[in-house]
Amino acid sequence: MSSFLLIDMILLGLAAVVAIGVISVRSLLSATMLGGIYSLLMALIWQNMNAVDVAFTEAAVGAGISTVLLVGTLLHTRRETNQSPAIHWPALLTVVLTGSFLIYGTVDMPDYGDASAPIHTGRVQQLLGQRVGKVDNEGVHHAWTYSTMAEQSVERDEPERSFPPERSHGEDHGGDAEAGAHGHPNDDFKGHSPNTVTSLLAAYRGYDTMYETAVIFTAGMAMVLLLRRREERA
Amino acid sequence: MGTVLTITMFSLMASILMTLVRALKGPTSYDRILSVNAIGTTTVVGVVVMGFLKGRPDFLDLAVVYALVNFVATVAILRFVEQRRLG
Amino acid sequence: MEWNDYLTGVFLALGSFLALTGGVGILRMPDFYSRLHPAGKTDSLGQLMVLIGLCFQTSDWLVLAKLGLIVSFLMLTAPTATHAITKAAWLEGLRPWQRPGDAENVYTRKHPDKRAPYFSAAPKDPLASSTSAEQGQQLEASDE
Amino acid sequence: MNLALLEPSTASFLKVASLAGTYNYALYVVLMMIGFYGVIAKKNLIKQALGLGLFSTGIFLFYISMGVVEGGTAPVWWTTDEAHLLKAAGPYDNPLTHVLILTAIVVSVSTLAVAMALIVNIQRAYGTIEEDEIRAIEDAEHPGEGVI
Repeated sequence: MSSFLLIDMILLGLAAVVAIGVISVRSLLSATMLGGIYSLLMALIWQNMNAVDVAFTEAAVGAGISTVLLVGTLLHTRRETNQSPAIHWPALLTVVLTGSFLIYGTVDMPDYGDASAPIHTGRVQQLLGQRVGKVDNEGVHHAWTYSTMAEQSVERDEPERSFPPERSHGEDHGGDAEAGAHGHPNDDFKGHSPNTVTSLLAAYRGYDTMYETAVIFTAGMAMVLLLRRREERA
Repeated sequence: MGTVLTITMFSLMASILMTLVRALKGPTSYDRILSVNAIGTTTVVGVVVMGFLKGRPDFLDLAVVYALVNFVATVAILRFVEQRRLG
Repeated sequence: MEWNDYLTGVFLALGSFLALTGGVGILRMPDFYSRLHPAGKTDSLGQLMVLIGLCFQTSDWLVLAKLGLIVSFLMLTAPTATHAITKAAWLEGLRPWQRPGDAENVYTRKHPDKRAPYFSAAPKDPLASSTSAEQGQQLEASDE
Repeated sequence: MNLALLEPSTASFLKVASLAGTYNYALYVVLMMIGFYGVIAKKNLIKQALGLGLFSTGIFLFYISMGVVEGGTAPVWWTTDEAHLLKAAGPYDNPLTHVLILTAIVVSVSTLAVAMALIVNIQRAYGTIEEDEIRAIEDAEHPGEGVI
């Protein structure tokens, strides 16, 4: 077992302990602070899974805004929950049933870190294989691509895809006809950011990002309207 | 070098575990705030160590952001403490 | 192993030791004010040791600059946060634990974790407070 | 033992028994179910919102871990250090899951913000944020109508 897997398991176990604490502790301020610890542990877990962009977002959102929002709510409400029965048996039964069904559903998932999993070899793969976010350090940016990995790990019936030969950065921004001539019709991401997440966010999921902004705007307007109307009445 | 970094990572996680027990047990809210602050600092160091362990130490901006956000969260909780008495 | 690896090893070992002892201290110390000591140690000295040790592992000036930024931020914010927590706790009236038989053992507890933490009825403004003897009587009164 | 040679059901059962390779999915399900328990069992509205956050974090973990490649690095090509350029040429994790989850995290915090605004409003209207107390107040004010 590699040390990364061991670190992953330990961190997930710690996160489970914190989650139980968040749910079971009576003081709401303590629950908020345990939620902060939870998102700090999530940062380590995501760093361990190489998802640095997600860890960034979690830093700003999970540890920062969520804590401030919850503390602001606590200022206007109460500090402790009512004394409730220790275990809510119907809820526990529902949770255990749902959990066992979900675990049964994950049994057929590909193994953790399996390079031949469908997500790494399917249609998405072809989109990702097109030199997303290249850098022009002689030879380095062509040393590895998703498609080559897929070809190494799985034998596919498709003909081998040839990548455009090395060119300078200025030429890459050049005409589409030239790109087509090099035999890569889907090469949309040419000359984009070296961060593939940014490239994908801008190109492949552009509408998604746009409507995400709409969601934030709607949430902000909803908050303003909700909080302001009551003040007028009072 | 990887072994030393791995051992450091494990000791940081053990420190997080012990501080976490204090956060769960903590008789007063101040113990919990202190634990959150200590875990935040340990997490920042853990993010840096993990970056070196992964061989990609160019994501240290993440640790900078966490250092600042942790401070902001602590100050937010302390503002709460100033406005309301805690038990 | 080069010389920088040895240096890194020494610093990382020191940092890990401080982190571990800090964790044990936060877990085992009897009351809030004594827990501040290991927590502050982990916050400042432990992180400093680990980050200085990692400085020898890179030749990239950008990574070094980021490490320096992290060290300076943590050195600024961690003691500030610890101080603010302590001040809030003291102004709230949380009083330190003392051994039975100590000189001014008005706040004595056998083991604070086993019982409710001790809050005195101390006034918010320490300058406006009465003499220590009167305060002691107040504390004893509120102790019941 | 080669799992491919066995009957599909037997192989599946053995995989369930050992959770080989998929242990982390089970852990995510555990995290999700802790959040789910908070949502359905707790009466306090803030606790329910926190449980919702735990549930969504479990889903995020599930997505991100699907994009992990063994021995991979973060899907960022850029680096300034020559020594790390070689490492950066190794296999990359799949960035698509990261992109999906970036959107999901922002949406979840928007949900939390609206939920908090609603909870503050409920506190102002009813003077409590406990579900059963709100129900009792509603029953007293509008007898016979029933609360949803």
